[in-house]
Amino acid sequence: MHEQNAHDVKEATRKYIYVFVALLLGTVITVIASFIHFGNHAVNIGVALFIASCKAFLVAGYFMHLISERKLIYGLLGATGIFFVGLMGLIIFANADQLFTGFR
Amino acid sequence: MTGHNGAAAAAHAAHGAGGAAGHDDHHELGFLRKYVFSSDHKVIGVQYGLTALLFLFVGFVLIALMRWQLAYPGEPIPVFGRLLEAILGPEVAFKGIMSPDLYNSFGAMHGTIMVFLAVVPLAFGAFGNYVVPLQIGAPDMAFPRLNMASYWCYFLGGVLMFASFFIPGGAAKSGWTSYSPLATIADLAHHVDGQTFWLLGMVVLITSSLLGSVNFIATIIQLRAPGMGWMRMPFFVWAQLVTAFLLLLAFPPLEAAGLMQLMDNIAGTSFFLPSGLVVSGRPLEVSGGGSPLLWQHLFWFLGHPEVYVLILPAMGIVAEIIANNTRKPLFGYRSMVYASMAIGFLSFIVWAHHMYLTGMGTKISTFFQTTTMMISIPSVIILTSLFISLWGGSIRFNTPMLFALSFLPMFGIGGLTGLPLGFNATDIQLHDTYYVIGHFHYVVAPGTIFALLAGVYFWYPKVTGRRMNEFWGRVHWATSLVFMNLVFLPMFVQGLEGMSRRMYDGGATYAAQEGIHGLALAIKLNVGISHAAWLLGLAQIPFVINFFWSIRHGEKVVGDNPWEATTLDWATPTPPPHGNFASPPVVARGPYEYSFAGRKGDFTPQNQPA
Amino acid sequence: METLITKLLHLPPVASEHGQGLDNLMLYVHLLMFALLLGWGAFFLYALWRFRQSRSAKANPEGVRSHVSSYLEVGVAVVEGILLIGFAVPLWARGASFENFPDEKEATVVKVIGRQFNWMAWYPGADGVFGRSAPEFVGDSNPLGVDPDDANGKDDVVVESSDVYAPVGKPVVAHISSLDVIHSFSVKSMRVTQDAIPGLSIPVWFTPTVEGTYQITCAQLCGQGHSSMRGLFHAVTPAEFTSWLGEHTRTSGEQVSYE
Amino acid sequence: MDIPYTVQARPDTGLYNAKVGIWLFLASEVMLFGALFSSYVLLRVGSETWPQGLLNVPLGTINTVVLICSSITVVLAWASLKLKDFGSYKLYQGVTVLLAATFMVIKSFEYRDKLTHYWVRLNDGTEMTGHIEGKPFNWTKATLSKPELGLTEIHFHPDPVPAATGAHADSEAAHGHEGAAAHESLTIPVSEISRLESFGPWRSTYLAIYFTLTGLHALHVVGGALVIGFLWGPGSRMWRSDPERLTNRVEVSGLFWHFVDLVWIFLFPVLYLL
Ligand code: HEA
Ligand code: HEA
Ligand code: CUA
Ligand SMILES: [Cu+2]
Repeated sequence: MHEQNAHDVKEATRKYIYVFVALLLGTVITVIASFIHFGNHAVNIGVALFIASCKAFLVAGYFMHLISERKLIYGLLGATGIFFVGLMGLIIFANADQLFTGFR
Repeated sequence: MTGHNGAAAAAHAAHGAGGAAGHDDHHELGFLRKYVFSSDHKVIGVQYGLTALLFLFVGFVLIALMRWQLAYPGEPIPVFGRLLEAILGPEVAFKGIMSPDLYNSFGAMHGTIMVFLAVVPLAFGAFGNYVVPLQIGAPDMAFPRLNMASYWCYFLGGVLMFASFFIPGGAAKSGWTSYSPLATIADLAHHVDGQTFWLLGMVVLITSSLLGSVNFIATIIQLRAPGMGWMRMPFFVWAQLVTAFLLLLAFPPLEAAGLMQLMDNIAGTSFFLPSGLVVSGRPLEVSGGGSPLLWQHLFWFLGHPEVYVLILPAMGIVAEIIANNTRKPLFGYRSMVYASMAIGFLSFIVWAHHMYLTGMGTKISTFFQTTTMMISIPSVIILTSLFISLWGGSIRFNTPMLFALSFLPMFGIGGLTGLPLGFNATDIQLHDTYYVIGHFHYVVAPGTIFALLAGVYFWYPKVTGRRMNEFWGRVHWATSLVFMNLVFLPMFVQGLEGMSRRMYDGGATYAAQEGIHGLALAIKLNVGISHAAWLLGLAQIPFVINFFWSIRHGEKVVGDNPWEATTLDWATPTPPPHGNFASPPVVARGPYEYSFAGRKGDFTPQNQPA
Repeated sequence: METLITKLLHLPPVASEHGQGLDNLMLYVHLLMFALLLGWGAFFLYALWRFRQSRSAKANPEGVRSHVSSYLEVGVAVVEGILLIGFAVPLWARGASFENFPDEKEATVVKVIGRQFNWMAWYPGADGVFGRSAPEFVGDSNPLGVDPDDANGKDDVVVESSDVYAPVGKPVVAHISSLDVIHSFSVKSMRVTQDAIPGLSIPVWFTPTVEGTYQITCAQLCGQGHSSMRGLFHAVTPAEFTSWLGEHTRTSGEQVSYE
Repeated sequence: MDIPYTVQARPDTGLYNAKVGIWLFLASEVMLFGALFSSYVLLRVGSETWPQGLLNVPLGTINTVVLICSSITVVLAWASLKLKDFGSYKLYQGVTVLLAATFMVIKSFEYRDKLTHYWVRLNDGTEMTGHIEGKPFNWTKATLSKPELGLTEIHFHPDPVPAATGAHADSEAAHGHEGAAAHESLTIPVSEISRLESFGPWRSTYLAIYFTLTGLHALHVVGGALVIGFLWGPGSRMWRSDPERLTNRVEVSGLFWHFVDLVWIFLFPVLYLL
């Protein structure tokens, strides 16, 4: 972030507090959600990961100022994201192709 | 210093305050801070270079001993055999005969040392460190102390790897690929074994290259001199930038895998051990449930990008030297830059072509072989551009150029033989044979090593102020070229005939027998290859002597720019002082303005004002 | 012609149905490689000679202006594409796709299991069904841990001597696996290689066409005995196969007919 | 020449060097933890059973809150420096370090819990899980036969057998393993025991990935706390000579700290709750 003056910083500080509260709420919700049965365990996993992603978004976006970062850093993280998805996706794909098609 | 020509000396006297400060620091430092724990990118580059050359030599010694066993299986190694017995003990070298375990240790360590301790540190650590800041007009790396930490991590990793030869049980012996479960159960007698050292060493080495790559990328992004736009960067810098990204993003998964294998080896976990293992007739007491293929995926996720880490800096060096010695711009500079980015991107999604025979289904293997074929195209583009760059030139055949030129067909042969490996159907026959060994050695040995040697001859005058002897350089080149080919060309024949790699007896078990087709030619070729390999070693003697002799006795260079080059590395005093430039350079033009019509002389340095 | 290809590339003789297709692809790839090697090699040497400094004192910074190189690059890509789609993918699908496998009832089914450092062949016997196996049954005389109480396993045949027998002219479905580390089952003359991975049992299939004895190579580093982990694949007549299997049946006395 | 852009941003990128550096480093960290997460997914998908509710959710929740609190103190510390309020900086960042220590202490209790929980197999093939009286730490069969302990038998408190299967029932049973009062204590002669193992990483793939992921994360916590502690203590002297540079350093160390927090945000549900 590129605040120059004290006013901006104070403004931002208030935002940080909101985010903080949201994160605490998120934590509570995750824990509660994990004790509720959504019928299928996959739904539980989905809900938990969704909440975690929201929290991650808040931390990365506000605490780490990603909301207002430079293009260069977006590019870097974008590339990293692609490779991460490739790593995870292709490994799972390879194993699925191997294990679940017929007898492989 | 003699290297300073008049203009530079004048500029030196008149330069700004910043430069003076840098220079003064330099004088205050004691020996230790100046040469050992230095944070100057040039000193670190030289440290990397010397250490890496030493490991190159170690890697060669290992293979030279193994080649005896391949040529004359079961016979005692003359002279060195007794030495091995004395140093490593009779269990592994009884009466000078190499044991299978020792052969496997040497094989694994040859691969590991060559790749991670010799070639990458030389190409990336040494040349990258020394040349990149000079070529972009920076006073140093962005994070000098991180740079020092990177070197010392590398050094520590090297020490760990080297020390592992001397621990009970010997060094890692499961190939440089360390496939589980073998890596975990190869040495059940020792809890802390060679593999543990290998893994710890790798974790340290990975840390080193992460520090290095963060530093390189930040430096290239942030410290380019005024006017040094992206498309004005020498191709070498581009190659290093892409390399740094490969290291940055491909290495961490191997670090993760290394930690998991370390847990398997010392904490008894089963990340890579499936349920139901029966070792030596006994069920193995582990929890099981792991996946051996997971290790392979994580290893090759690094392993494949790693091979481009080996080749891209080499291509960068060759491009610099070719532009300089043909006295003309590179053909298709921009397409080369884009091609190197394409290689960088694609190299992350081809890894499983090393795993075709692990039981891959049609869909996924089609995906990976398609990407493998796609990645060959940018390589073809770079190589083609370099070939075509020769056309219309005024070619000077000095030693660096001879090595750089030889790189082209050697890499060509290595790259082309990657194609039958890349088609999964033909890989059925060639996988894990000497065809693979031939393929990649053509790329890394006569390919990359030649490029690196070219770089040594080329930048030697900048580092020392003296040239290496030209005559002995040529002798070194000619003999190396001949013997390299004699070593590696027959390997394709061996591979096609069906000789597997990592064979302790050179395939003698599979010799042809009455009524059974088997290896015939391959076993004969082993002897010839081994002799060529030893001669190849001897052929380095002129180089080693030349290298050390020239530091003091080489012909002094006149001026800072002995090759009449255009890039900024030659715009510094020789050798460059702390802080590099006498005055901050300003870039006014592209990297290779050679022989432009209507210019005085046949080259225009990048910092010459428009 | 066919054997010429094999000879030309110095490959081991082909003895399976699909082997020739593989060799053909091998030849085409090598032709592409040679074409590029010779073409660029000639260009390279000529350029070095033509543009050496003593002959070409001043460089021409323009260099080559034609687009021949781009066409060449596209050409290489096209040829690679053809080899890929036309040859490599179908050849692979033959061996790796479930749909293309022969019916196990019509094939010789065998489990080939590697361990440090030999191969074990496990035939299902007359009933065509393998017995159950589990690590807890593993013992010196029962290395695969076949359940002694399982009726399906009673007639099974386990050969520990690294010999695999199969009749010619009939598809062989081999389920490749391993007890300890990764090995690789490779019969070069059959043009078959498959890693033997513990915890997985991976089928390959091929049809031996020429009688003979062929070497089984272990093509994956598996420890200190790796180089000597050789096996023999015996492609025999159906009659020989039946009688061989009979000799090895556990249930002595009654003759096992495998068909 | 001095190295440019150590404090001021480079105009065309808008960033100072260290910021580029830390983001590059974080990118590599994403790949590091990403590979471990991928392994987790793969191992879990490939396994037949996956233990659930082995961990102590309340402790995990508390630790999540601790880390979130430390993240807010880190940003507030940085904001204080921006506002030239050095005193608040010292306060906030001091709290951060304390929170990091709290996290580690709680973590070590969790680890201890696992390593004092046992699985035992008897010679007749019976398998049980539970606690050994006296809560000994990470014993194995080899420990039992050590002469200096002079053991001939152990007193074993088996875990209550879960009544029903399914995620929830399991987890409650496991959480209750201490409280569930008087279940019987078994006296097992040492000679009867064929294998004894604590719930360390060797026990199952799940515990393996749990220890590896949280262990690596804990190393990051320690590393981050050391850096933050340095910038709080001796490193903060730079406030007098080069305040902007110190502010940058605090920002950069903060970025790392938030990343560590971010990893935990995923670790917590993935390992404790699912
Ligand atoms: C620097 C190293 C390097 C490079 C650049 C490459 C490049 C390539 N590699 Fe190689 N490879 C390795 C190092 C390298 N490889 C190593 C170390 C292994 C073995 C690891 C192990 O198992 O231990 C390996 C193994 C390996 C395999 C696995 C084989 C097996 O185990 O079964 C495969 C399969 O697809 C493969 C393919 C390729 C391909 C398609 C390229 C392509 O990128 C090549 C593209 C280049 C070209 C197509 C050349 C173009 C040339 C011209 C156009 C001009 C020609 C002119 C003249 C000759 C004059 N390689
Ligand atoms: C960058 C990588 C690299 C390099 C350069 C080399 C170089 C060489 N390699 Fe190796 N090799 C590998 C990587 C490399 N190798 C890998 C990864 C494997 C697989 C391992 C495995 O199976 O797990 C392998 C395996 C391998 C095998 C197969 C072993 C087996 O399967 O059993 C063989 C066999 O001949 C071989 C030979 C050689 C030879 C003769 C050289 C020669 O080219 C060496 C030439 C070098 C020199 C002659 C030294 C020059 C020395 C100097 C210049 C020193 C100067 C010093 C000072 C100035 C101080 N290598
Ligand atoms: Cu079995 Cu190699
Ligand atoms: Cu590859």
